[in-house]
Amino acid sequence: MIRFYLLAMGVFLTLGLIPKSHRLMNALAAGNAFFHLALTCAALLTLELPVRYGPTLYLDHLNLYVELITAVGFCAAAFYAKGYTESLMEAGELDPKNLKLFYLAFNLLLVMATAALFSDNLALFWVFAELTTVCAAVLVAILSARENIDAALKYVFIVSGAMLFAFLGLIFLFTLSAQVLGEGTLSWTELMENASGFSPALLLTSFAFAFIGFGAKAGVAPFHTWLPDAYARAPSVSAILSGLMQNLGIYGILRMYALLRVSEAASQASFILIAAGLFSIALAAFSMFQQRNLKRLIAFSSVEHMGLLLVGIGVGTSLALFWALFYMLVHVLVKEALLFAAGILHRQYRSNMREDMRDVFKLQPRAAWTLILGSVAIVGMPPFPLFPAKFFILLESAEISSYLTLAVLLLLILAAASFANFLLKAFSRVTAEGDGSEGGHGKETGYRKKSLQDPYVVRAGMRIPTVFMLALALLLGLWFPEPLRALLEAIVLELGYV
Amino acid sequence: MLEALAYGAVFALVSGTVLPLLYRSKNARQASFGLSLISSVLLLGFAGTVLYTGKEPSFPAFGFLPGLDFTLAADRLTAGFVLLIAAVLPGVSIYSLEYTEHAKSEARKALQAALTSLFVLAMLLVVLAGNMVGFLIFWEIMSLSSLLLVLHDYSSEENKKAGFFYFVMTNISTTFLFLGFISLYRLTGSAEFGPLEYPAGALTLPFLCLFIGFGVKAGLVPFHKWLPYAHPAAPSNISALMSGVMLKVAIYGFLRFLLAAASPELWWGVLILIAGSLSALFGVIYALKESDIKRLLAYSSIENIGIIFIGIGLYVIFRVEGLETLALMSLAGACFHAFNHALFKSLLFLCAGSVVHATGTRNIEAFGGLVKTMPATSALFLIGSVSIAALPPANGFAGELLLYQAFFQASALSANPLLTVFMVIALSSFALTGALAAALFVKLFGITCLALPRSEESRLAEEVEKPMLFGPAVPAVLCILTGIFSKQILSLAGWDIEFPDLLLLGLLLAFIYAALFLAVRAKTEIPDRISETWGCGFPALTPSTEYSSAGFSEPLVMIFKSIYRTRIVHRPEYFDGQESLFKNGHVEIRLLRFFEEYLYIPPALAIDSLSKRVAKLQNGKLDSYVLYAFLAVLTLIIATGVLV
Amino acid sequence: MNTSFLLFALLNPAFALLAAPLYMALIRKVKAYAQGRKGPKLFQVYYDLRKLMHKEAVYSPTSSWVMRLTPCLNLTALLACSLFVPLIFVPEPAGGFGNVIVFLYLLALERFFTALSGLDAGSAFGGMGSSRSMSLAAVIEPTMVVAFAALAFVLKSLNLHEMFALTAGSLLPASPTLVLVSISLFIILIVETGRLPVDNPATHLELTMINEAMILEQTGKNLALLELAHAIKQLLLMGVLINTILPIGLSAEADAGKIAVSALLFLLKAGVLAVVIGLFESALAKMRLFRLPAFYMMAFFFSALTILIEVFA
Amino acid sequence: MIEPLFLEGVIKILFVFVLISAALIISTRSLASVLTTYTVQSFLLAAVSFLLYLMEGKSELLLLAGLTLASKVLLIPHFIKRIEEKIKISRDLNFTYLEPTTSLLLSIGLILLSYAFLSRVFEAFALSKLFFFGAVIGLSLTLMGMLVMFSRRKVITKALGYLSMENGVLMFGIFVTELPFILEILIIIDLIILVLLTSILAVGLDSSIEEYRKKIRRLQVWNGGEAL
Repeated sequence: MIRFYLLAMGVFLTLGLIPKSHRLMNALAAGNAFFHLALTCAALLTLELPVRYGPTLYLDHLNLYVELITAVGFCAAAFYAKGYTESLMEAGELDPKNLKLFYLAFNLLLVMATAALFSDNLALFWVFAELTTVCAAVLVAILSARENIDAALKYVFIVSGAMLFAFLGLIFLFTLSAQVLGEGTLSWTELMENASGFSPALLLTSFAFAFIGFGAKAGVAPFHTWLPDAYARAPSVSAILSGLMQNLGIYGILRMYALLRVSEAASQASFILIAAGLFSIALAAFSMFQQRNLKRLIAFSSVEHMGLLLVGIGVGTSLALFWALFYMLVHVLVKEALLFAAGILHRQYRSNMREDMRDVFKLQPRAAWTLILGSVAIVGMPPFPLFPAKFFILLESAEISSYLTLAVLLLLILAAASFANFLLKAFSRVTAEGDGSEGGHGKETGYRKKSLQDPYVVRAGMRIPTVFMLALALLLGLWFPEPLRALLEAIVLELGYV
Repeated sequence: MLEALAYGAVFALVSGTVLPLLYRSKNARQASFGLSLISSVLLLGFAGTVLYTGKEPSFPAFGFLPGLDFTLAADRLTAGFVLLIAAVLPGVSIYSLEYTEHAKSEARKALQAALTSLFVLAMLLVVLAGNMVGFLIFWEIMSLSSLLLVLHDYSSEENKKAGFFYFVMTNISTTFLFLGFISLYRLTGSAEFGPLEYPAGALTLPFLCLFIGFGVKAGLVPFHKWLPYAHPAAPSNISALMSGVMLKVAIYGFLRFLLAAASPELWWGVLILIAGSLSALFGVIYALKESDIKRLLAYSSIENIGIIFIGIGLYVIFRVEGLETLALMSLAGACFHAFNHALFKSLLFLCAGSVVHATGTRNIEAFGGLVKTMPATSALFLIGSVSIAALPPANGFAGELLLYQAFFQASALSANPLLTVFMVIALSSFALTGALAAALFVKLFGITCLALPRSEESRLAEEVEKPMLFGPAVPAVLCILTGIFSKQILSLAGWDIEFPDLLLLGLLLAFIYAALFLAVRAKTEIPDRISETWGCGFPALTPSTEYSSAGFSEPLVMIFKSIYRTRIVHRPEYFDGQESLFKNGHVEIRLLRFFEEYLYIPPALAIDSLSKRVAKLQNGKLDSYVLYAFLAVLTLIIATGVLV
Repeated sequence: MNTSFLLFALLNPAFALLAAPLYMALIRKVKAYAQGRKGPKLFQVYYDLRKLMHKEAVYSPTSSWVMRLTPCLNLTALLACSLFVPLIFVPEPAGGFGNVIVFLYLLALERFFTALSGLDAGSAFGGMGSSRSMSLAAVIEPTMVVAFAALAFVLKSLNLHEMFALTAGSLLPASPTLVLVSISLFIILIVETGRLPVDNPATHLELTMINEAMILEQTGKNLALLELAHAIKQLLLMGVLINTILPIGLSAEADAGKIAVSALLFLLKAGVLAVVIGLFESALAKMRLFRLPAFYMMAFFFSALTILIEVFA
Repeated sequence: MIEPLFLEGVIKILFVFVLISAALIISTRSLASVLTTYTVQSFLLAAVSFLLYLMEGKSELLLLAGLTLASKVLLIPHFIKRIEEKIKISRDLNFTYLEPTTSLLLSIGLILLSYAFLSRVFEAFALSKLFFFGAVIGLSLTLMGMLVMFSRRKVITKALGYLSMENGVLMFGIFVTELPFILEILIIIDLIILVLLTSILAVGLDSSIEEYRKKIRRLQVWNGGEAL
């Protein structure tokens, strides 16, 4: 079945190469994203899950949920992409010849991610995940400036290198299943059914190796290093898309952990996850503290959140898992809003550095407030929904140890302080009215006065998704939809948590 | 009916938040503050009824999060603190009608008005929240909205620092609340604030966490440093709310926990009492040396929070020792003082706001003579000063009187001699605090309002507009009324405590004063004369010969010189990196900021340098990144090998 | 409110008002004798007050209503205070009068406004006086509170009337420890009334002045009111000390004869105490301002010791 | 049928050669020789696979040998060779973190680690001593490939390091279990795409640096403040 899907999408993409106008290309990308979104929603609403089509295509709540998140992210990104790429082209940063490649990679990335999510086979998942890396790397390198290429290479080398270890893990798993079942398999479902019979030692080993690969994909420290560079160097859209791929890694880890949860190695796996999570949070928090680059700041915050997710998964209770899943969704919403706003500021100032930002409230008030509210959301303050998610994950983590909770909380203070520090310093620079001279900070940054005066005109296509994502996040914070709850509970049940 | 009052108040505040954001006009802002006024009336009705009848309203639960409903709840404790909000709110609202209009731009005016309503709303809902998660949510919104208000003038360097500091401290507070609530949740299995019938040992962790968490927010020494930074930065009406209400919300949270704990331990009380005494003492001692009017008031808030915590500490000690009457008296004292402090501190902050507005400076040394240029504000200021200096029959005295009574009767603790000795020490520090506070407010009022103006700004100061007078007049009247009717109020609130009738005393004082005044007047044969008095040989009295604020506190500074340690700071600059060619130098003698330099800055510096080191890891080189990955892989392999 | 208290409320303030200046004069007289002078007549104080009452009040143009408010307010506070300390007989307590904390804080009220009026005229002397007075008051406050707490502790009540009802009539202090408290009370008396070695009421020198500096700007009737208030304060504190250490003859009943005896006896005892104070003052030199805290510490020590002994023994 | 013991002996000899090739990749300075070494290594792998086929007679192994030969011995080296010609760099002289000698010593450590680790978790599952040893070689080859990735400067060398890692994975796969053949194909395709991508990017990065500088200046994205 996956083959059919790939075939169909292949045809679609080939067709997508025909149009010449940007509008049409963008519409196709948006259409593609909407198509996936609609399909996912339809599947969630109509199908009796889990469903299996053919030997490889497998739909259950978890992969549909992750697909839903991905598709939502892609939809918003597709909207945003038009204005953003146009502005890139106007500035001469993006070669119009590369536009086609951009949209090709854009669409392909979604297709690959979908294929990875819905394949029942771990190895297929692995392969498609690798291919998403390739597509995302192309997107990162699209400006073909040295920095972008550098960032793309880092992405490829680190993630793919780590993914090779994940493959080692898969080989172990295959051996295990061969030993128990007589014939090897890498199907999630079959593995889940038989995991209890597997040798805990080898299962743990395979988990550890798989964790290296999926962790790198998810941006878990110390495999996170590609992330800040990709975020800071790549255009915002690409950053968003590679950020979306982090969920793929988390998805893999979730599945692997679910396998282990029934075996005796569960506690060791938890230990690995929590240690890695804590390490990620700590590293990210400390890296954020003196961060002067907005996108790097956001990138490290992603690392931090991945760390928190790992803690949530590693705690291993159904409540923690429930909220960790919810966390994934909200994190994507808020992170996108932040990156969108950061992209707008980048267009305004042609820089991500906080020294270069001044008069933000005058030039880009909407983006500024989006960033402020987004930061409030991302540091886990109410009324945004990361707050209850954080609360319940930490609540469950206290079962492991109160010190763990305390450590996480203290590190989260640091992360929050970093955002506050950045925003305070970036947004408080005001040019005194009247004198346009080099008063105060103007001189040291060498920032030219001319472009300061005229605000960058934000296209509606860029503004709407920014506000929409934040508004959606806020809505989720105020009202928890019943279907979402049912969905998350179904996932928790499916993963074998009682 | 009761519920409708609460909902009405919440609704009014919500619309007060939304309105100025939707319509950027003066009318919208006025309407917003008008709505605050309305909500305060509704709350008054609500809290009064609950307090008087003891009837607890029942609010329906809203399905909010999976497995967690959102409810409001109110018992007498809640009602007491709702009453506090309702008492402070009218004055602040009226004051803000005019004060907010002084903000720099339309956008900021609108934002200030909206955030003020939001801030009040959040505080109200923290108090009314029926479970811990709701409490935390509104707690965070409260912190956030106040943070944005503190940052209203975000471009000034000082305010930025203040805002950042406030943000970090408030986060630390929330962190410990988180941990405290989480450990309670784990213990009880629910988010409710139910009775905690556990042995005290099980409650140690929650107690410590909540003590620190609420202590930070309330401004307890040594977590107090954010107050003197945040208050000067915040607009004065917000300072009034923050100091008057927000700190009390922290007290409320702490009391909620303590009252729920079925068996507190003695060391809890001792710890609280020690922290309270230290706060009170250090707060007032630092305030004496301060010359920034709002910072001085902030330190004074620390002192008063200390006094409230002394009351709470006494409550716990007496409760553990089984002295119910005394425990009740201490608790009543703490609550009553919290209420009173809300009134007089908001009064003082509002007056300070007027003074700062009229003179354009916060420096006390630049004031003087305001009693002539701003007579009404000065009169209100005097009422505030008298109240906070705990002079009878104003309300500040009533609260402290309860605590003194409890202290004096600590003889009943004779079973535990060491504890009694401890109480004596605490009592003397409490007394010292009270007297120092009186000295402090003699200084503040005397230097600010009396004698000759010490600066041109002060000489030219003009009385502020009407709303800025009527605003503080509300708490001023309440200060006197709650003082005089303290006995009646306490009995209305259901506390049956042996307490002198200040109404009688007040009437007596008024009577004697009137009689004396009339008698003297009748005897006066020669009318009063206004003339130069002997100026110690100086030809004319000039501001420079007047006693200054620093001069006034000098004797106390000498007496407490072990606390006011100074530090000499050298800041040399060199031409070269080897520091051999001296270029420029800066030497400064300043007060040793003990808590800052030994408690706050070292960890901050450590984090800073650590973060710099960590940031270097992300050096942009692929080689390093692969190396990290490689090392991580090796670690994981070894770890797995060990774990298996 | 009972008749006993009503009677007390009429008699006690009147007694205080009338008798207070006498002891100011007496102490002055004793000091004069000690210095080999004759000193003014005992009733000179009354004449002075009367003279002042008839004089006009002169205000500095700098001063404000605070200065005009203070004199009456101070006397009001002290007259109210006189309801708290039984001088001639101990009434049945009523309406919270006699509460020791209220008593202390009424004294604080008086101090607060005196200090403010000192600052009001803007002269350097007034500011200096206020500053010193408030500072020293702050330092003596713990001693005062602990001393009174010790009193309350030993006599098992918060109410001065109840306390002295316990001691009334006995020859000796109710408990030997009260002797220790008395030493503190004596020091408090010295400090609060601004006597040597703390303050020198007789001079107008910058080095020595505290209380006098604050009221330097006050004239005429206002000065008279303040002087009177000061005298009453001294008498009341003397009353507390006397009732503590030598309660003999103090009547606990509102009986005319007994009250008379009690009043006479009090006049006598107070006279003795005034002589002691005068001699004490004569024997000591003015202390440096910053050595005073050590002096106060002694009083604190005695009071704290009282409580310790009561607790441990 | 050839004597299995003899085959085992040959395979063991090949193991040694594989390790030597890995060591050469770590330490050789000339890009051309690194590429040759990689080709040889891949060939050795194909040979091992073929010998195993002779031993066990599973047709997948034969196919695998063929596939390896086609892709890794012919296609990829050819491609990289062209890239190398294009970027006109023939040497990769610089090492970061580790000099060749240290790297070699560390490699021995890695082999020991792999052995110790696998003996703890895997030995019981291996079919025979030979298979266990093959897995050890596979894992250490992977780790050594990673070592190349961070100790060599040029992107092309790094790519070869990655390829050598992949060889390790393949070897591991051969000896630990038999994967479905389709997977092997997919992985190789993935590998080829990755190599293509990185090489193209490497061209951008390693070659005409000056041109990029110009471009960057024009775009004003060069920011002095940012750590590169």
